[in-house]
Amino acid sequence: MSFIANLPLFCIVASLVCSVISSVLNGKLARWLSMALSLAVAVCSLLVLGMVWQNGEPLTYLMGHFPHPWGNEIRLGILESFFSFVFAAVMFLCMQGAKIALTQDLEAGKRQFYFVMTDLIQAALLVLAYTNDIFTGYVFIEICTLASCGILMIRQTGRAILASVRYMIFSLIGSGLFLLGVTILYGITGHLLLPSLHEAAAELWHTGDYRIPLTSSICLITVGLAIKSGLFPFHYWMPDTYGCATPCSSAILSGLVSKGYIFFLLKVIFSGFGTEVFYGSGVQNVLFVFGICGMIFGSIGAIQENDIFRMLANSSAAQIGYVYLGIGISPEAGVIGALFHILTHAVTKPVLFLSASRLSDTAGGSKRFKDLQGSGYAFPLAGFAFSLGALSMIGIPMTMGFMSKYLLAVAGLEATFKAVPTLLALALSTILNTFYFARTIIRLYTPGTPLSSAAPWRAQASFGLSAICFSLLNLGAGISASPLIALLRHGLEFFGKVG
Amino acid sequence: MLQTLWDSRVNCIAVILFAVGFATLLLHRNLFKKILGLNIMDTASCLLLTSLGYIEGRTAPIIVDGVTDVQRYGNPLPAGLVLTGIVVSVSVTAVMLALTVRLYERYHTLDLDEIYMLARQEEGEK
Amino acid sequence: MKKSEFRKWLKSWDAGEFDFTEALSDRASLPQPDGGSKDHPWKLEPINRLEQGEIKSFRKSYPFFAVVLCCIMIGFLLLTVEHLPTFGAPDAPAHNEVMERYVEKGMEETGAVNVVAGVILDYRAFDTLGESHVLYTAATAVFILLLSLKGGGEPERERKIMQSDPLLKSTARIIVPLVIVYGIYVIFNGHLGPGGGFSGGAVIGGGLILYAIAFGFEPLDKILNLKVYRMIVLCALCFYSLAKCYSFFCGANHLETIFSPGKAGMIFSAGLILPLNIAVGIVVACTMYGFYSIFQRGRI
Amino acid sequence: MDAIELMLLGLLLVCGIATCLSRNLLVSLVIFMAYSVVMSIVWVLLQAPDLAITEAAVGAGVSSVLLFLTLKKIRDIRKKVQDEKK
Repeated sequence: MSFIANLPLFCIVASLVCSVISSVLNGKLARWLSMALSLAVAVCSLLVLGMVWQNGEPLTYLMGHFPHPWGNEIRLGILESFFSFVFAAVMFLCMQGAKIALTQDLEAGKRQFYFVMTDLIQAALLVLAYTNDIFTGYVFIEICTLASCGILMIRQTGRAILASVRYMIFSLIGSGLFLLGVTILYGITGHLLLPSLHEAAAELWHTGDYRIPLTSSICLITVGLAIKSGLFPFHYWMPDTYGCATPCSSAILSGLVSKGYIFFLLKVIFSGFGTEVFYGSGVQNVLFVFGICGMIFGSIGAIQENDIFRMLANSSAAQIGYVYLGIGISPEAGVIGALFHILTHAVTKPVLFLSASRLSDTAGGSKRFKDLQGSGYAFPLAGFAFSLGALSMIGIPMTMGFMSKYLLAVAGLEATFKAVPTLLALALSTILNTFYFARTIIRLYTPGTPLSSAAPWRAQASFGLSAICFSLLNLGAGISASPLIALLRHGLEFFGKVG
Repeated sequence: MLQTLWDSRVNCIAVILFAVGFATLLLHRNLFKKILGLNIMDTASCLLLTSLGYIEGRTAPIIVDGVTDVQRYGNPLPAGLVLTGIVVSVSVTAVMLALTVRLYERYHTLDLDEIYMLARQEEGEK
Repeated sequence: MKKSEFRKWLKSWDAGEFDFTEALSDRASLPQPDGGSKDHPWKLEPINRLEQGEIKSFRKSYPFFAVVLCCIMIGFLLLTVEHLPTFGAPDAPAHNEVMERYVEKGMEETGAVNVVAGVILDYRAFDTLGESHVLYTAATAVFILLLSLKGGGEPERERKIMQSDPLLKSTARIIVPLVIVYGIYVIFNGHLGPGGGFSGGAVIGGGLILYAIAFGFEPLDKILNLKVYRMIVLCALCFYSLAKCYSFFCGANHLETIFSPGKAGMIFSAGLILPLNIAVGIVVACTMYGFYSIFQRGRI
Repeated sequence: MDAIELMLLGLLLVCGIATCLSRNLLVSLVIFMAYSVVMSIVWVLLQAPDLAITEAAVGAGVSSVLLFLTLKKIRDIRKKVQDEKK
């Protein structure tokens, strides 16, 4: 085994150790440490991706001395390493872009705690991507929940604390259901590691034993993770939460944390239950319906808002709907669409949040649309980044948003009964998206009188770097999407294979 | 059916408690009660997990006199998982309680609907 | 205490259930805690009457919703339970080759007599690594919320705690050492019998809390203040992560570790399990006491 | 053994439901502590002594102390506010 195979373990342990060390550093050092960590994790993940691609097959790495079904292990596959690369890179860019906002929003003596939390989120996302064990997944989901709550409430206004209470309640309901699902699954299969679960579940499905517990555990696990990632009927915490958190937290939460849960769900579906069992149980139809509802109701909610952050939050709920729509359509084309949309959203939503915060700074900190009038001129780069992100969310060609909608539509056409609802929902939600994003862009570029002049040079530089990176990624992947799609397709073939 | 349920009565109690805790967590408007509901929900799923590892007539998985006969001991894995579950539950409880104290300091009530209304009112005044 | 007085006392603990309208109109005269919105006293706007009505009607239907939801959940879960393997059956699917290996080879492979300790600290050590960081995350979150940076606290209240009941003091004088010794025993005995780092740590934490209740924080402040707490947690958790990283690294690359299982049944056996238990125990004890202290007075 | 088990399970159910239904917060907290203790005894019966120790120390001990402290803190805040109002 080459040395590179050890890197994921080192990344995970380094994130945990960094989080512990950060608590005794001061705010500035902790931020440097955290950013260096994200960068290092991104580089390591790329190396792992290269190695796995060359090997041509996924690799299991023992966490201890015992192989499955006895001991913990992690699995290095294409999708795993690619997504952990994306998560780490987006995390780095978020922290880079929100440098100034973070200094303003965080209380001086507690600044380092923010970076403790981001390091823990980094560790949890890595583990959710790599792990091969459903219970390890549960533990790190909890770390992720608590740490997300930590970065939400760090602002400590009444509203932020209320929002984090609501977030916690929904998350805890989700993890309670998830734990119950895992319990039932353990009761009928006796395994917790995904490869062994895969065999056991397939066997149970063929013999027909324990059909009801198996179905209900699939339901519970799926519903638990769907609640945590904010699928339609449970998205009510989103507007509040993203609306009053510091922009960096909103960006991390919407771009990464909810995506981490969805990625873990996909992992459980593909390497745990197996697509045959999951798509035979009928749960995907529920996801499909709720995905469509989420797309439409999220967009309608976004239209009603007059606060730019709450609008983006509602739009996030709609985007989560797209992802679940893809999962609901079919295990091949649909899931590729869903994965591509995860990438789109991870690249687009953070930059929307960050540039919205810069824009609202030029308007004297107000988040209302009417105060933001003309702020696109006051900070041209933020205006440009916001507009590009918005266009990508609408699905204009040459952006990633277009490609993900295209993939979802193609996947929908392949499925017999779901073709019409998919296309209708995509069309309707595109119209709604266009309505509220175009309204915002027009507002930004209507001449008005912004309260304060341009931001200081340093603020522009740190934000500009990350905004440009995000925009380039968005355009690059939108224009030449085929290598990315090939990577996802190849990775998905790996995903179900037992290494 | 009733006979089956009676035979696995520990499991039944566990799921009933889970449902009670779940309903309290989701619907009770008092934050403190919600936290109690959360704890009940967590311990209930722990109870279910433990009872799945129990085997009639066998002792706890602590090796006595070096006898490593499988027929003698219960299943050690659920106990290990439940230990983790308990830790998670106490951590979450502590965070929720800290949030509760802060909310009460700010709004002087524990009723979530009321707090929500107050927060909206406050925002409207700004 | 008379019955009515007891009722009144009990009522004073209750902060949840009072009349909604009354509470809101009460609040009109309350001073605001952060002083930020002093110019805007709380008042009932006419617009909010409607919402208030909504909430009231929801309140009436609340018990109904709760009962219906609860019944649906119970029905669904009971159906599942009916099809689960019967309670206590030895041939249930959960009791498979995994369990056999744990029981038969566990002592030999991990050196722990208590198979549960072997499972959580050796076979499935990655879970437990996460578990200890869950507690750390929670502690950090509580710090963010309740740690007051001004220091100070409330000296008056602390003095009041000092003059606690003599009965409590003399009881604590006897019980606290016993509790702490028992906690240490549970930690050190984790691989030999029931117990382990977490439970032992919680017992010690409980003992420290009892001590603080009886004798006040001052004697403990000299030993365990924020700085010491941070260093302890830093050292213990880093030791934990790095030791486990080393062990995982050796396991995955099929190298020999320097930690051998040793002779099962001895105190100093079972390789890494004992040191890890001690590290977890220290972290848990300090964190539990830290929670108490920070809830009580906003600092450690 | 069977009788004890039944009694404990019944008690567990009653305590669990009463915690959620009782109107007074202090009362429900005390019932919750009883629930935790009963749960730890049930775990002894289920041959899981590790869990019993942990639940007794954490559920009935530290967790309940924290819950109790929260109630106390809330009462203090309320008293302070009432005093200021006078």
